[in-house]
Amino acid sequence: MLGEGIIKGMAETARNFLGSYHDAARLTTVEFPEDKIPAKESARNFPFLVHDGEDAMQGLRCVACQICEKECPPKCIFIIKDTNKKPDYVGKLQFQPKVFDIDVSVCMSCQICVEVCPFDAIKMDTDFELGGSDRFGGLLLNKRRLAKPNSYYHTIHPTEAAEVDGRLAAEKAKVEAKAKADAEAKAKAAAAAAAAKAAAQTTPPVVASTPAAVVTPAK
Amino acid sequence: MEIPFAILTALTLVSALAAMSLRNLVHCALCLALTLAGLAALYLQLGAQFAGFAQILVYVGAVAILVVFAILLTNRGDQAAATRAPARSWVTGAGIAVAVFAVLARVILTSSLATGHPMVDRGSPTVKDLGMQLMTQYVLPLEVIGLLLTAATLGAVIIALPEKKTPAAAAPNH
Amino acid sequence: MIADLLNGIGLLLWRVVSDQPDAKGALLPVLPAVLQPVVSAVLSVAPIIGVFASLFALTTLLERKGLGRIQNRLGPNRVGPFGILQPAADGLKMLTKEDIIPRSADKVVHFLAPVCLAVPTLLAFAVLPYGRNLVPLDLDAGLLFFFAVGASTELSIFMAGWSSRNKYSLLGAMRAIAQMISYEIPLIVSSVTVVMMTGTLSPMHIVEHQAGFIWGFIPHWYVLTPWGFAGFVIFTIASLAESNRSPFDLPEAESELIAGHLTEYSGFKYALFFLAEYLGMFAISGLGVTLFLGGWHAPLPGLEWIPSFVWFFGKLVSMVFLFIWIRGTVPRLRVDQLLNLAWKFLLPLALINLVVAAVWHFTAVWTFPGALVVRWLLGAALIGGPYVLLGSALSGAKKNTLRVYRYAT
Amino acid sequence: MQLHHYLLFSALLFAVGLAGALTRRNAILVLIGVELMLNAANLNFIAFWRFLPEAPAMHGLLFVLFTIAVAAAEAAVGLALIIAIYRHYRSTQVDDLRSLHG
Repeated sequence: MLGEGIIKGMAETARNFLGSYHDAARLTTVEFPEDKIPAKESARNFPFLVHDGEDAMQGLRCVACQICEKECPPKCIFIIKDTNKKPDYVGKLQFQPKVFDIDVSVCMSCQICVEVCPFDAIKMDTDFELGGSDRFGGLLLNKRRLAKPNSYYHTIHPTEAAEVDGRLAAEKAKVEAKAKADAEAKAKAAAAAAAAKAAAQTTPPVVASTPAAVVTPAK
Repeated sequence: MEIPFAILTALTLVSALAAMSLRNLVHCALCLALTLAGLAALYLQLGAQFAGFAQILVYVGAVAILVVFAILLTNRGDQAAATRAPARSWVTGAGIAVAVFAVLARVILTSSLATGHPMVDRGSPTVKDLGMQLMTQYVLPLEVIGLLLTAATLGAVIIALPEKKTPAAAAPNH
Repeated sequence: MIADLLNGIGLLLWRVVSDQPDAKGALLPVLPAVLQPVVSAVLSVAPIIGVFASLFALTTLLERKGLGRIQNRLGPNRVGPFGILQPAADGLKMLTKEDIIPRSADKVVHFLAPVCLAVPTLLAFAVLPYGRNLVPLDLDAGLLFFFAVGASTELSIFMAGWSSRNKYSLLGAMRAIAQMISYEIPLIVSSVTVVMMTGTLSPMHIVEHQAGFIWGFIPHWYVLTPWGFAGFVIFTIASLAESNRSPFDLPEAESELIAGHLTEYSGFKYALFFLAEYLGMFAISGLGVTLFLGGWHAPLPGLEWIPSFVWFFGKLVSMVFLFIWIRGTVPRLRVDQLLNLAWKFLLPLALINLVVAAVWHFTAVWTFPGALVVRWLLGAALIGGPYVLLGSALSGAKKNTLRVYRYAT
Repeated sequence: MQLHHYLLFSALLFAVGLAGALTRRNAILVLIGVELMLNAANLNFIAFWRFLPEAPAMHGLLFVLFTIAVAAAEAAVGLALIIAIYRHYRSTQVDDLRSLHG
């Protein structure tokens, strides 16, 4: 009969109306600025730079290799190399970025920079509250605003961060073991100065093999 | 008594002139609606409540809308500008109208009606009285009007129907 | 002098609250004779504008909250406690917005349209009886007045749509006019049943006819008779369409026409349209309350000590809530469905309802025991049968079959 | 206010409608002119009803109601005719309709 469906529908909406007052399961709204749903581990939006240790600028893992800058599809990354070098996590001297800017108004959150980074220096953040009153400067994030500690990385993506840390630790251990072996070999061949020089030249191939080792597990 | 009459007649007359002389047809129709509303106000001022409200309901609510719809249906939207008559015919038409008015005015002013007829206090005829009259003394005209309206409705629908149906439109839906 | 004035105001308020006649008479004699007509007019007009404008503000908020709850949301709750200051924020936003007139618009008509809409809408409130002795204007042809001013709003909608020089505006306005004209007929015909039964067009007398109780507790409202109930349902459906409310909100169907005839309006003029729309809804709800729901009469004996306007506004707000509830439930109709509903269902049903009302009237002479129940059943059968038949003709004509796709699998 | 004021005003309105109906070339405007003339006549009925003591009690009023109904029917049919003519000739100008002109 005509109107039957309307009556049923009205009963349904009335149930919703009354139910939303006493049934917490119906009212799923989270009132945002006060309450927040914790970000899911798989959430990603914009990249940030990971640093180790207390001093953000000293601890940056980035070596200013500019691979991310070249790979970035919308070209939102801008890097200038610093001439000063600083030691990286294995103690080797590396370049560091003098300027590292990401324009998040341009960034399209594709995560390609993270995929290509050989040093695990750039990772995806979950922070989405980037709104501000300055349309240009406010969304152009510089090195200082991008740098976030490794502990923060652990809080937002624990599984991934643990994996990265494990890999870096293994890398470091390998390099240290190698350095130790080299030192022993150097001690053994201490007599011959020419042999010691040859031992020092074997180090670069080890470093060169690192990118492949890093990139493969990140996929 | 004088001032409302002056305002209402001025308003009605100006809008009637505008309705007959404006270039844009839609403006003409809107001015017509204003004229009819002004006339309704004059009816109310004369104490004919029912006629005044019926005038608004029928003319402003229906006839004006009908005119507007006809204008939009026949003039493809915005090109509603009406062409003016050639000057000769304009002069002839206006001349005839002025002559008619002159005759009417002379008749009115020379007849016995012009001399001091004060307003008759007819009370305020209630809707009930009107209805009683319609159902007793005037029942035949009422029936005829009903018949006329039915015939007009049917006639308007038939005239406005598309002239011939295309076979595609008549085909049943699958 | 001041003391007299305060005394007069106090007496006026007391007379309003206690349902006594001649409330204005309490204040007017205190004033100088020159001021009396002015004050008398202001005393009639100002409360209507004040009460209904604040009801408008309240309704916009309650509507959004109610719709939110119907969809298991919270609704606006940011401005002030529980969001009660939301209407003020909306109003401020509307008033401070830029007033944009399209370059090719017909400027004069564009400006006049909202004014021509708001004025008749406000005029319609003049004839509604708000309480036992609260009728701003007791016209003998009050109902006709109401429908006449209601009909004159259509032209202003056309003005708004045409003058904007926008295809969406014009389409929206044309839809609005087609809809309003189509639904005006069932609206008036369903009201005519009440006029037939009471023999008057004055809303005040219509309400007075609904006084008293059957068997001591069932109020003598027309909605409780078979023809009155059918009339009320038809009236409600038609008034939903007249006030352009969902499911008949085709004129401003957001997903198809942006905002219909309101597309090119902004700022204060848009606010005026918005106000007129809600005021129209209140007016027509008020008329429904007057015609079918017993106006200001109390629903049970022994409740007459509550001021009569409380009952009127209670019923009015219930009607508005019903409108909101329907808006939250029923999706929008298509244009052909809308016109079919008006011409093939509501109009025949309203005409049959006239016959049912006549039967009810002529069987009033039956005096045998249980005559009322028999009359009621007879009336219900007379209107229920056509309802089922027309309803199945309207909805059952097209059987839903499995759709066959020619090219897709 | 006297009766002849209303009568003169209504004659003026009639003349305006007549002038429009005679001079304008658009069929819709001609129809508008005819409506104006009808309304001018209506005003006469109301005025006579109001001012003449010897007039029957409700004659004028009821005649106006009947006229309004007839005028509404006339408008509906007239506009339907105009639309039908427009469909056929693609024009609403009265001068363009000269099939019977010889």
